[in-house]
Amino acid sequence: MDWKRFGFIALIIIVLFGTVVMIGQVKQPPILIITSMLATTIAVATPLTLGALSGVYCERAGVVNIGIEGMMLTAAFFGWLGAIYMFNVFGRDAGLSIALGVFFAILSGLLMALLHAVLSITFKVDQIIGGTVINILAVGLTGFLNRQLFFGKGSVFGGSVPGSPGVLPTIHIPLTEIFTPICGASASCLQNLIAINRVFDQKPIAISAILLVFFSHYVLFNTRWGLRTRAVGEHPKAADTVGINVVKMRYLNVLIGGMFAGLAGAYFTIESVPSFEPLLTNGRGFISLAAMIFGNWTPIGAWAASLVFGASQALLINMQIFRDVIPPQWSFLQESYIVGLTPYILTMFILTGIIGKTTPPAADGVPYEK
Amino acid sequence: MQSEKQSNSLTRQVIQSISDASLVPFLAILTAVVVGGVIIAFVGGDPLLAYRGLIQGSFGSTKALSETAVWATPYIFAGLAVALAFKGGLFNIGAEGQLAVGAVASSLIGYALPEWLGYDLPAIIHLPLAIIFGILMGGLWAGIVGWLKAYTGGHEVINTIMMNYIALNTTSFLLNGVMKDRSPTNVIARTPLIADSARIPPLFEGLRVHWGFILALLVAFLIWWLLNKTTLGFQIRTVGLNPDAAKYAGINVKRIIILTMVLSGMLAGMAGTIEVTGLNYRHELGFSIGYGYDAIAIALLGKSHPLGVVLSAFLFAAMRNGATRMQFLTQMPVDLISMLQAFILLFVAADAIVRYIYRIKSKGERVVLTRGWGG
Amino acid sequence: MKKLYFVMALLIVASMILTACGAGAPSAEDCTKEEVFCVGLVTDVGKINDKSFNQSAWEGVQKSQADGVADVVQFIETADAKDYAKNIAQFGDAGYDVIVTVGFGLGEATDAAAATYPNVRFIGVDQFQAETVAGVSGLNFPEDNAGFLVGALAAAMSESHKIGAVCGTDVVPPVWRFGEGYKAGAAYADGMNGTTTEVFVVYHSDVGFDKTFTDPEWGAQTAKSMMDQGADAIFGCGGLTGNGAVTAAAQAGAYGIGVDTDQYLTLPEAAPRMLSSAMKLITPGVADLIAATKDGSIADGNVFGAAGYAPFHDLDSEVPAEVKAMMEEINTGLLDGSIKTNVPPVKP
Amino acid sequence: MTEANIVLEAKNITKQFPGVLANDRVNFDLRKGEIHALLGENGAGKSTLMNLIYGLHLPDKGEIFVNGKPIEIKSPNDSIAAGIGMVHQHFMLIPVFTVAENVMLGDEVTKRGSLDRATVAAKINEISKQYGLDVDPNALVGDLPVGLQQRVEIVKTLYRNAEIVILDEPTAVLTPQEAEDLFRIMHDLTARGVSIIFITHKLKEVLAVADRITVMRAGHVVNTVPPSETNEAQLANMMVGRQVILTVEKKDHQASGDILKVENLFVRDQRGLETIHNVSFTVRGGEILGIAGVQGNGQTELSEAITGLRAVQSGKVLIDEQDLTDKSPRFMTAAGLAHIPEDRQRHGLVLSYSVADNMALCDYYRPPFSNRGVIQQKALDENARNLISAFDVRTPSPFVNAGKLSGGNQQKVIVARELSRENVKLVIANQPTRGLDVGSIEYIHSEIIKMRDRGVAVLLISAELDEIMALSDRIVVMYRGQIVATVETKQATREQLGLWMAGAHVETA
Repeated sequence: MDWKRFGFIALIIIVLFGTVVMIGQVKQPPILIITSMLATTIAVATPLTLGALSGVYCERAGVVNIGIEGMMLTAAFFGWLGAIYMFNVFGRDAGLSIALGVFFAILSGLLMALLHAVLSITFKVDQIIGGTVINILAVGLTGFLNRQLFFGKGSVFGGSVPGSPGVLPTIHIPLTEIFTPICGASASCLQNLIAINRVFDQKPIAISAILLVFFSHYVLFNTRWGLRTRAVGEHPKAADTVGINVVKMRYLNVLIGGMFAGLAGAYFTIESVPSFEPLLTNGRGFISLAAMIFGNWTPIGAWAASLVFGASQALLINMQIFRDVIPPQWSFLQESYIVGLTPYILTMFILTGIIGKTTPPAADGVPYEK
Repeated sequence: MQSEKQSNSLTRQVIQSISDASLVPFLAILTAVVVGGVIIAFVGGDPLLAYRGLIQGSFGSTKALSETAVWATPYIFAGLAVALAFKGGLFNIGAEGQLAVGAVASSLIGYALPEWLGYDLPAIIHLPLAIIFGILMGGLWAGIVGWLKAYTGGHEVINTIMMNYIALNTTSFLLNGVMKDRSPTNVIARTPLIADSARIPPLFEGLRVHWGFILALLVAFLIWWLLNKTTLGFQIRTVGLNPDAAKYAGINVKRIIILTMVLSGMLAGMAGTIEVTGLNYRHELGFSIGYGYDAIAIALLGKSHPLGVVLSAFLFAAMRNGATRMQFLTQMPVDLISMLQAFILLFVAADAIVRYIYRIKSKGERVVLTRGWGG
Repeated sequence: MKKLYFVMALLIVASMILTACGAGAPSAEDCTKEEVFCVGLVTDVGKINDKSFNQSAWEGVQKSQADGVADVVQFIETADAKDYAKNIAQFGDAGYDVIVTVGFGLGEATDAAAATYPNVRFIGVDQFQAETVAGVSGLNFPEDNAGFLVGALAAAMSESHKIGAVCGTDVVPPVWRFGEGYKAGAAYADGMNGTTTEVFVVYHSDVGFDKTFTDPEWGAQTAKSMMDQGADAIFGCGGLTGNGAVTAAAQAGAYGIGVDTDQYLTLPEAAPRMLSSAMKLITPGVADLIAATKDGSIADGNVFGAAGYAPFHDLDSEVPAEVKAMMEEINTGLLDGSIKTNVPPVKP
Repeated sequence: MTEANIVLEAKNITKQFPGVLANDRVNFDLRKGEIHALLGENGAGKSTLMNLIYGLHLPDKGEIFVNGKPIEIKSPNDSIAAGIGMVHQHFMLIPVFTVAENVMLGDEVTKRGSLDRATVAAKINEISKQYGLDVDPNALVGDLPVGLQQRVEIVKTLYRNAEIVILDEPTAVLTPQEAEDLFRIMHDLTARGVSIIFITHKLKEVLAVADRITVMRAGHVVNTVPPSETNEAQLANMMVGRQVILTVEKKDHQASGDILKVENLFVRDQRGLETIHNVSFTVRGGEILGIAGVQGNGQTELSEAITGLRAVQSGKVLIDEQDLTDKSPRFMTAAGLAHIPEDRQRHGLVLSYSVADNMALCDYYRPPFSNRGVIQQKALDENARNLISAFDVRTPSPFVNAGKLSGGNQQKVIVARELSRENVKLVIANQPTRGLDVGSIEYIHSEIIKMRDRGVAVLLISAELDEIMALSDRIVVMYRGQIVATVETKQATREQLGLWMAGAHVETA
């Protein structure tokens, strides 16, 4: 484990949380602020984590993926579209439509990844350019279809966006119920318990993102699949000489990466808000990429980095909520344009290598030529 | 006999490589147009009418031609910015941000300088000042990334993306704050109009195309000359093709990386400046959204060659400009243009696909445009 | 390399020849004819189906066609601010009778076009006319009144006495007026009911201008964050960002309050918990002005459209009679001027 | 010669690469328990043949038999299954993996889906005990010295139960003593029934260890002979196709004053590890100083530090008494340094530039090539034409990309550029003949000696002990970043040098 890096990440998160608690405590009890921020952090980090995992799989296998943004956007659109079609056109019930929506999102992420794989592995196109193609294509494709399918001549929905089947439900973990007896009659204890419980009550994609982080970490460093994946990303020729099919391994990992990006896309339109807007991912794919590098190409590291980005977003939101109690000497915290720079400047700082050198897989971005 | 045969096959090789270079972009465009047409038809539109609208809207009248040139002007600068960086082995995704800060700087000089000085400047001083400040700001913005690349190894792709966000946030901050047009009728984030003395005059009365367009063509020529005829260009290309050999050859690689980024940023800043001084006469937030990404496609389609960039900038400008007419005739959404451009880029980048479709053999060597994170 | 450029140049020339051969637009109805009444709409940078002001304005144009006022209706989506003039000119040159331009950004282009096309009536939505320009009618709304109404409603209905508003950037005056009106309304209701309500208003000003109205995910997270801290009514003001907030509120069982139109109808996923909406009636406003153009009663300068609050729909039974009475009282007071929001038109 | 003994047979193998007929109807066989040497120049087709047998490439024509049965080898999987293992010239090891991970890669042992590192480690220990290989399964491969890495490669083949082991140029990276050790291991293996194909271009080794020798030239098999029936001269003749002078002819040297002085030099590599400790030596005008040593003992860092490509931690580099420590490569060139770099494709050339541009790579900024920052194309072309004829570079024209030339001609482009400069006082030649054909080697050797005879100081770095002994007037031996010995060539013996290269410490002779 890279303790220096994780220590730095922990420090940033503590500073971000501490700032808000310090300012907000005149209005809210700290426990409420912290739990609220934690909940926001985890939710904001969810698509970033999944996007970063997508990058980890691709790049550990030696394929640079800057098309995560495009894959997420495409998946968000088609997942939502699929759910709406199932619900409104094919008349499925809401639950099934939502589930199928997730499926369509993952599928479309996979198809975009397939395009990336064909370009970068089969045709050996420069991988960064391949990713750029994906990003531009995703914007055009989703924008065009979103407009044409719902507003174009002959649209089945006749010009208005139909009702969506809703979003994935929150999974309630009954901490409050279990621990209520401990509180006894204390009302404040119960209140805190409810606040803490809220952090754990997350939706399915948010929960699976965390599970997938640990699962991926295990797979990558402790299984045959992981060993081979890392081998083709470090030294594909060496892998080839021991009978590992480099092209196949790279293809499969890019496709897995696409599925992760697809799940991240599903988060936007099927877990968070059931509507699609052009450019809705708003650059979160690029932030994912930064998180992946920040986390030194490991799943747990990428997750920790995503949490930093989540926490800085939570800081931003809370600074506005507590806008009127910000002390004058901290007034710059009111300028959300300036506070909003935190994640970007952090990323650039990390890339300088001052906090431990980030080392990409040796063959990352290099097409394999026999 | 032997040597004659050799030279013969050599000529044939040269001809082959030339026609290769031109054929693939051409066929890529053609293929994209066909694919786009199929999609239009698929969603119930009339592809021929749509394309006719596109062409009418971009070349159909003097006014349309003028508007195409107006669109092409920033595209040429931004495309050259990306192309120059490619030549130096750098991928500048940050033209978007460099353009924005360039526009901010030149609009500030444009409207505020006479105020600060307390008297009006003659155009011969004011206009160049406004342009130069915009260029310098763009160069500085990219230079930061170049410096980080040279001295810390921080990869320019991520850093330019981050700098884009920082640029957009910072310009938002400025345009909503100190630089906002305070006139009571204004409600949006934009600067006051720049002084007349900081404006580039139009080329023809009644048309919007301005001298900035001619400047863009001149700069394209200048960049070509710089890259191919000067020692600086030789250094940039050497660092781009083989940084190890460049170091061995006594080239200060770090300096050239920074310089390439600065030059690239200056060109991108120029794209922003030219829009402020030649067209909008002010900086309005968000006016340039997407130019930086279009510039990547333009540079790739033009194979990073300045003349290629000019031509592909024209093509993209024509498509963007013609979109209005196309919409009017067919109600096809503007996004169709983005999609067409993505297909063109796809087929240019993956020339193997085009070669496969049209059964063209490849003999050329692969040109490495970017390197992985490690490089 | 020369051949490459030759081929590309050839392509451009070929396309120009193709243009020359191509005939004009095959329009079913000729707008240049006196008897054909045509209405064109130019959007601000954005989509016609933005579920916000572009869409509402277009629905107004469509309504005028359905009402038999307009014979031909057409829109052009603006993709880039520098195309404003050109997009307006498309309609102007085609002989349209009314051109609706949506958003403050088109204000200058609209004024300029009015001089070029003196026979065309321009309707500028959200374009406040500081000076009267011949041929231009600016359609404006008192957003602060609408915000005031729902603010008072939220304060009266909140059990936790904490309410929130999630808005697009405060740089856009209508958005700012909604938000500040909301605060003022809550304070007014507190004064009437003797309560103290805490109001969280958050503007999405931390991102670029292009994203502030189109970030539902951010809206949802912000709303959740407010609800985590106790808010039980969320007003979403500002395009899709606000929609995200309202939807998230409704899903969490809090009250959602929509904006612009009656969002009970446009946000089905939030409908069951949609308390009301701060309405700015663009659609009827646009349709009325088009009709006024046809019958010749339209005037240059500012026209003020209606603002109000939407029905309670599904939650009608939850709203106590005294709250309903209070709302009617405030609404009347705002209309007759006896209640003032004290919100200036632009953020100072 | 009974058929039953033959474990591997390749018949009529033909392989065409773009522009090269790499293997032309090649026949080759291997008997059980023998060491069969495959000898040939660089580019003779040895490696191609082995890559075909190992399944890295597919033959155009021909058949391969293992134990008398025809088998189709489409990928390394097939050859591994047939009991073939290969130790590549450039090791196929992943530096960030442990020995165990490297060994098991592709043939992993898992327990409930998880890698079973313990079982693999036990097996590695067993193999390494059996053959005296002595490798630690838990070490990171990147931390191991080259000799041990080679053993890991051998363990990899044995772990897969290889009966046939191909060793591709295994001694290139070893000291003579380490090579002896390898030969012992090879004999151990053959004693246990393993058959070995031993690829090399070193005549002495072949005669010492092989049971049979097959010589290849230009894609053909020239002949197969037992070592008892041949000698070095005959083998060299077969390899090259003409009489080869095995010794380099040179006059006695007339050393003048010190040109290059290196004093107490300390240098770090890119990982921050100190790779050069306190190195001092001098090179006099008119003398060739050879630096002998196994690859990876600091030679690369040393030459980079002297030529200005790498920062010096402490110490001094002086040319003609002028302190040039840490000066830029450009400054060094101006001061009279000519540098033939170790990796010609990475450092020496821009492959997609024309020959003419490459010939001015270091001087483009100076007149006559440049005039106030503008490149003078005519001067560039004229310079190229002159050098092409003077140094006999075989190229269709000066405008052809350097990448299109053969390795020998690429190296001649560099040599022409560097040695033709007027102010040259010092030549640093790092591995100047690696991977070249004999003709080019002879040519480059003669050019280096010409420079020496002109009174220029020459620092020659080579891992080929024969090259060092043939060219140098004086030899220093490097081991782990230090100079362990300095000796006049006339007093040096291979054995003694080998001991020094392996770290045996002695006082300067």
